[in-house]
Amino acid sequence: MAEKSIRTAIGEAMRAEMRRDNNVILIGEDVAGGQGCEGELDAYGGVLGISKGLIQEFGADRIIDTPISEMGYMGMAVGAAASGLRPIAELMFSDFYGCCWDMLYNQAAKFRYMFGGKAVTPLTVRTMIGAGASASAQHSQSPYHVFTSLPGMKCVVPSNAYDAKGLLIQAIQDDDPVIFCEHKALYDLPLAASEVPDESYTVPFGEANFVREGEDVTIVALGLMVHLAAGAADELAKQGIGCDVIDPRTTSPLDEEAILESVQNTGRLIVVDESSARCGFAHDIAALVASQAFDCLKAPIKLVTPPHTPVPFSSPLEQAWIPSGERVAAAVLEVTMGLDAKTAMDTVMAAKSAAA
Amino acid sequence: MAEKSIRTAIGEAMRAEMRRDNNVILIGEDVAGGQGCEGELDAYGGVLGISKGLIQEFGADRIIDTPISEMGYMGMAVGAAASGLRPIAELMFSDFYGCCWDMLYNQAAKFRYMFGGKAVTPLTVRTMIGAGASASAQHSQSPYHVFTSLPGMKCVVPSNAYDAKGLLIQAIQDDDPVIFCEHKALYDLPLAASEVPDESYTVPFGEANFVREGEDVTIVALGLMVHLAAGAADELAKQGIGCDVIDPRTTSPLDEEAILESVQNTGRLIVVDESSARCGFAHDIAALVASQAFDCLKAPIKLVTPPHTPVPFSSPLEQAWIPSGERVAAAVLEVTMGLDAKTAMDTVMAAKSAAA
Amino acid sequence: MSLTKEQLLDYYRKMRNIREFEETIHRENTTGEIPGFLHLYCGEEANAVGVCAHLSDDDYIASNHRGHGHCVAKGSDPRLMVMELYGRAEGLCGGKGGSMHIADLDRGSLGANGIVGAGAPLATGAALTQKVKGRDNVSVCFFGDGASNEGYVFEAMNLAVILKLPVIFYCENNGVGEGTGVDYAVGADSIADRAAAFGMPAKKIDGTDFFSVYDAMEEVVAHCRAGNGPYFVEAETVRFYGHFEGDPQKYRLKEEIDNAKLHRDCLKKFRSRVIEEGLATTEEFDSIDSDLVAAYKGYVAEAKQAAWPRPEALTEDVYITY
Amino acid sequence: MSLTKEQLLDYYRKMRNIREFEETIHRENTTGEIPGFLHLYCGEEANAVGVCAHLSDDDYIASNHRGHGHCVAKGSDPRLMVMELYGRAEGLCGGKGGSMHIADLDRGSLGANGIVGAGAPLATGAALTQKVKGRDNVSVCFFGDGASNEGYVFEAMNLAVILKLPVIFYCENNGVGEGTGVDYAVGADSIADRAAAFGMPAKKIDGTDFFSVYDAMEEVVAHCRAGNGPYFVEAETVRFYGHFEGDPQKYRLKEEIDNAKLHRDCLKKFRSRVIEEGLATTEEFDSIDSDLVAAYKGYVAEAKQAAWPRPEALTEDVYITY
Ligand SMILES: Cc1ncc(C[n+]2csc(CCOP(=O)(O)OP(=O)(O)O)c2C)c(N)n1
Ligand SMILES: Cc1ncc(C[n+]2csc(CCOP(=O)(O)OP(=O)(O)O)c2C)c(N)n1
Ligand SMILES: [Mg+2]
Ligand SMILES: [Mg+2]
Repeated sequence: MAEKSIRTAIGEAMRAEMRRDNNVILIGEDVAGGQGCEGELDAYGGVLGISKGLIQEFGADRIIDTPISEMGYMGMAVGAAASGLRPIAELMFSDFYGCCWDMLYNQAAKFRYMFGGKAVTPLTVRTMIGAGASASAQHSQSPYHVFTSLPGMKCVVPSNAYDAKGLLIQAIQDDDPVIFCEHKALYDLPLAASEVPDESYTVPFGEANFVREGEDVTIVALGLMVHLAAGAADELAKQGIGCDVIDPRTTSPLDEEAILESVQNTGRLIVVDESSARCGFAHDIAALVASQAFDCLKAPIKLVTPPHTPVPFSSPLEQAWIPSGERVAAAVLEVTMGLDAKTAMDTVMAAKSAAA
Repeated sequence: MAEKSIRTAIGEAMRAEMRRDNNVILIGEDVAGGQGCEGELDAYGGVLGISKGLIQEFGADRIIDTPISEMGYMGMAVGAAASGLRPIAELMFSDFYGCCWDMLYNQAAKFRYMFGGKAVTPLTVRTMIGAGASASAQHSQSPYHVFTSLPGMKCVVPSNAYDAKGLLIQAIQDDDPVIFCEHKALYDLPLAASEVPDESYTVPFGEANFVREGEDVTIVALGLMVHLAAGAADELAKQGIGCDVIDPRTTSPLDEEAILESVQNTGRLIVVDESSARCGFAHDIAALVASQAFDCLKAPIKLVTPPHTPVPFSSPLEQAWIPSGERVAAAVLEVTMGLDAKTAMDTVMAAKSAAA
Repeated sequence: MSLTKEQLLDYYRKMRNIREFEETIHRENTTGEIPGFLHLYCGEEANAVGVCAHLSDDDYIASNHRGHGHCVAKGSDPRLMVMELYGRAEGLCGGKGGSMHIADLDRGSLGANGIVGAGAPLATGAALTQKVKGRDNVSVCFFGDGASNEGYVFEAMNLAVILKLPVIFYCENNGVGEGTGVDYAVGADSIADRAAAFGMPAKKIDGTDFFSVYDAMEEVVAHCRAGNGPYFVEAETVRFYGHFEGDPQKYRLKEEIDNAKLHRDCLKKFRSRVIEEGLATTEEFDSIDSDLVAAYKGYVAEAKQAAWPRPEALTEDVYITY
Repeated sequence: MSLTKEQLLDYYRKMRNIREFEETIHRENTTGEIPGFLHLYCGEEANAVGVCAHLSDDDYIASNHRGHGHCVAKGSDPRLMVMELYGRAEGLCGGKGGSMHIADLDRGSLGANGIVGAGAPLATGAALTQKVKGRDNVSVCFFGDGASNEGYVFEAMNLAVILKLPVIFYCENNGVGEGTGVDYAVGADSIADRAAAFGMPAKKIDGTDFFSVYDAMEEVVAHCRAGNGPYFVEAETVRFYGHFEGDPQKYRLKEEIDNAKLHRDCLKKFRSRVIEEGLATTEEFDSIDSDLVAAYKGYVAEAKQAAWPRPEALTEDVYITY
């Protein structure tokens, strides 16, 4: 079994499913590339090369490059899903969801309910999320809190290659519509690479992964944030503070039990979340715990989120925008040692410079 | 000063602002009605007749009926706002936001930040929210949690006529983009009617209204929910339980202080919210309190929201979908008397049938 | 006329079925027992029936807010549709959809739709399914003159052309979208002209005449089944009632409506032509009419008594697994 | 030729300014010091300059992801634009926007835009402002062949026609959108043909020839200023570099690019025609070139040393009041 990147894992998942089932197709802008051009077909294979090679194997009937018409092609994917195919629709950047949202919001996600349980809409939307690439305000967002709030839609935010492959295969085989959010900083992040079997396998939805285990604090984190949280937990472990780092993997369905049980042990909760400073995924988890596990709580719940601003371009600002390992560690010190915010952050920074 | 409905109050606000400032225009589908027809112009005045009469006074240059092209006309309104007008754009049902969202999400709300503080985009979007009219899954939603989560956008959810007029005038005069959410069940609800001055006035953003005052529980509620909460509070007052009922009026900016101060007094929080069962406005408030006022909390935070389902059509199902006064009262009994959920609801229902 | 008597009476029965459906709802709605928004199809029946006459259960349609007629024409059971309008458990969608969301996947109906123009991409998707599966089935999107201004309708048209999909964009131009006239809302001289500019053949037909619709669609459906790509049809038609039930229709002149009912009623036109040509008798038509009147009386009576959905239905069928 | 020598050299300087901007970025980007996505306008300069030659600061433009050229042509300070690309505090947008969001409201620029096609509704809105305020200013939306398939571009065109707004839809057809050719993505024979179907006059011009652009736009802008409604222009042009910096461009043949640079370079074409007609000399052109080379060396050196935004800038300018 080889160490593979998330990029590779996602490509493998698509290929495996397309081989298994002729109804699986891929739709999106430049998912092959080169259509209507004089040069090579499959010139892109998706803007990040993830679907490279698929058109060679499966042909242009199943690997469908579209004009730049998000609402049109997303709706086409939804209609295809409701009539017997199992499409993967790629929305290049999740930031573009405002150009096609109705087809997911009012159509795909609601068919089954509105139609009295008779529709089956096995659509998978693959889309890129995340800040950190200097891609600025319209190419760096992570609106999975919006996707999570939509009944009828499932939402996946993988953090490592093994999960990414298994969750994507599950998404494609799943009979409900799913949005699969790929953090652009994870594709080639060594930390996110993992041993990935060449064969097919699924990772079930709604089952959290315990990335680290500890007694003192529960940290819930998704996607890229998992690695920040795990890094902070490792540092804190050296200081004798134990963190349960929980990666829910899917935000909807959500493994509420794993989170509640962990908080029952630790009595403390921190949520690290890139989605939003208001009405975000972090707030959802905080509310879950404050309503269902209140009696176990020994300290305020801490949210480590971006500020309530668009994603800035300039690198120092963008780095300050993204939740950091330091902010996670400081939050842990606040809730375990009762430090105030400033003292906690000073302590973390001091430890960091001592280590360096 | 006369008792007026929200419907009247909103009409008055638009008229007053259009008289005051020639740059104020109204854009939307059938905001007049009758364009291109053989019958009367101004045949609708908005599908609910709210803008009736405006085209007579301000002409077709300022009261602009559009084709059914939400992204196009919303973008037109945004471009007009950024270049010197002060448009009111009507999105008939907020459920249609998925047909025009990019123009608010990536454009209007981000201009000022992306452009380094140099843009001014004084856009007001008026839109209908809310279940209860048997309007089914695509005409009954309240996605203000999504609007609230968008940095750069302000979001208003008025609950009564006085506020509606003052807040809408503030929205139009405000230099930032604002989404103004009108609950369709409130337009003619007698409880939402109030004394409304004929003159112009503003209600400032970010200042909550204390609808009821009490010592035992803080109830945060918006829009239609305010009236359910107030009704429940009145019933509970008879039983000696005092509720602070707080109507934030604007979700962004949010009067955090009012909520935190109240919880400091009561030690208990209930949020009544129609927006969403996941990542909603209720979760935002719960997270605020669980992180900022944890030490005062004496009981679990309770969220009274709809279930995680689309809005059903059939009346009994729809009535069960909408948060009810009984659910609010039961939640209060849970957190004040420590009753379990079932006993609390049984107690409320028993009291209700005793009263009837 | 190439149609047999049986066919003729059958198509008449379908159109009359829709008419009776809508007239019944129009009447019953005044009692306040039918909840929600209602958009009636009266006057436009020739379109739904003339189109669906050429479709099987394996062909798909995507309808719009004014969907009762399309659903009946595509073969959905009107009894269950009436149940649905009353929000009852036995309704076609279990009472959870209502007028604007009546769908019937088994009959190839992707449903009515509350989002104007949304059916265009959806029907294009169903056509993609046919192409990928190598079948000769087609799909039809019904949409209005108002919907013809939605950007995603154009996107769907362009997609259908470049992917050569068997989808028919059937525009029911009744001259008005809510209270806005087509002459105001459409910048081009004609909606059908737009199709040509997306590289798609188009026809403009009389949507108040069943035979005009039937004949045109025979050719159009054959074109699509043969793998020649999409087709656009603009049908000029009329709406007898308001945009929604309760609409005072001030934007229209009373004479306009009266005139339409008198001279452009697709049912009257059908009857008189068929009778004139001696292919069926007034009595035969009348007996169809009275059968339907009786049937709908029954549907309504039954629906009013029928059970509501179980409370648990509220949270069922959001997901298949969760 | 009706242009004066001064005008000619001025327009050349503007085009050359854009070229030098892009070549500088292309070169400097290889050092890894310029963050983010970069879409260069090299080869298309005649369009931005030929269009903006007819505009004042009170006319608006809305640009797209390939916006540097439009911004320079509309009068934004390239020094501050370079600063912006390096993310510095002094940048035109305080370093908070970057390449895809350079805007300059004081110069009538509604900004580059990362959302393909978004400029069309925005520019239509700026035209509405002109109409409501009773001015004779116009607005121009620059967009690509790829963007011409976005539904909201059609919606904007229709709106502009029915409201008779002074907006010019200027389509820079460089034959490709990312890696997808226009012949595949556009179902119609020609993009310009679509305009006609929305009731808008259209012209198809050579976007590699400054004079073709300049002359066409003289007429088009006059048409719009005179209150005759919108206009559509399709300019055939070429993109010298990849879609974004780093794009290996496998979808194109090397000969295609070489050929474009050799025979369709708007700068070369401009120089040789002007020199041929004896209206300016090689030396005059060369001296403009070397001035600009020196200027950009300075901009880059300065930008690399310039201060980063203050940390507080992170949360500033989200709202005007909050
Ligand atoms: C996206 C969207 N915008 C607006 C509406 C409100 N609306 C419902 S029907 C309608 C008019 C549709 O006109 P047309 O397409 O001509 O169909 P007709 O009603 O004439 O059959 C409008 C504006 C909607 N339901 N969805
Ligand atoms: C709504 C949206 N969809 C897709 C993209 C990704 N994207 C950026 S530029 C581009 C191609 C645009 O092509 P064209 O309009 O021809 O402009 P060109 O790059 O050729 O100048 C695409 C697909 C985007 N930024 N926004
Ligand atoms: Mg119509
Ligand atoms: Mg292009």
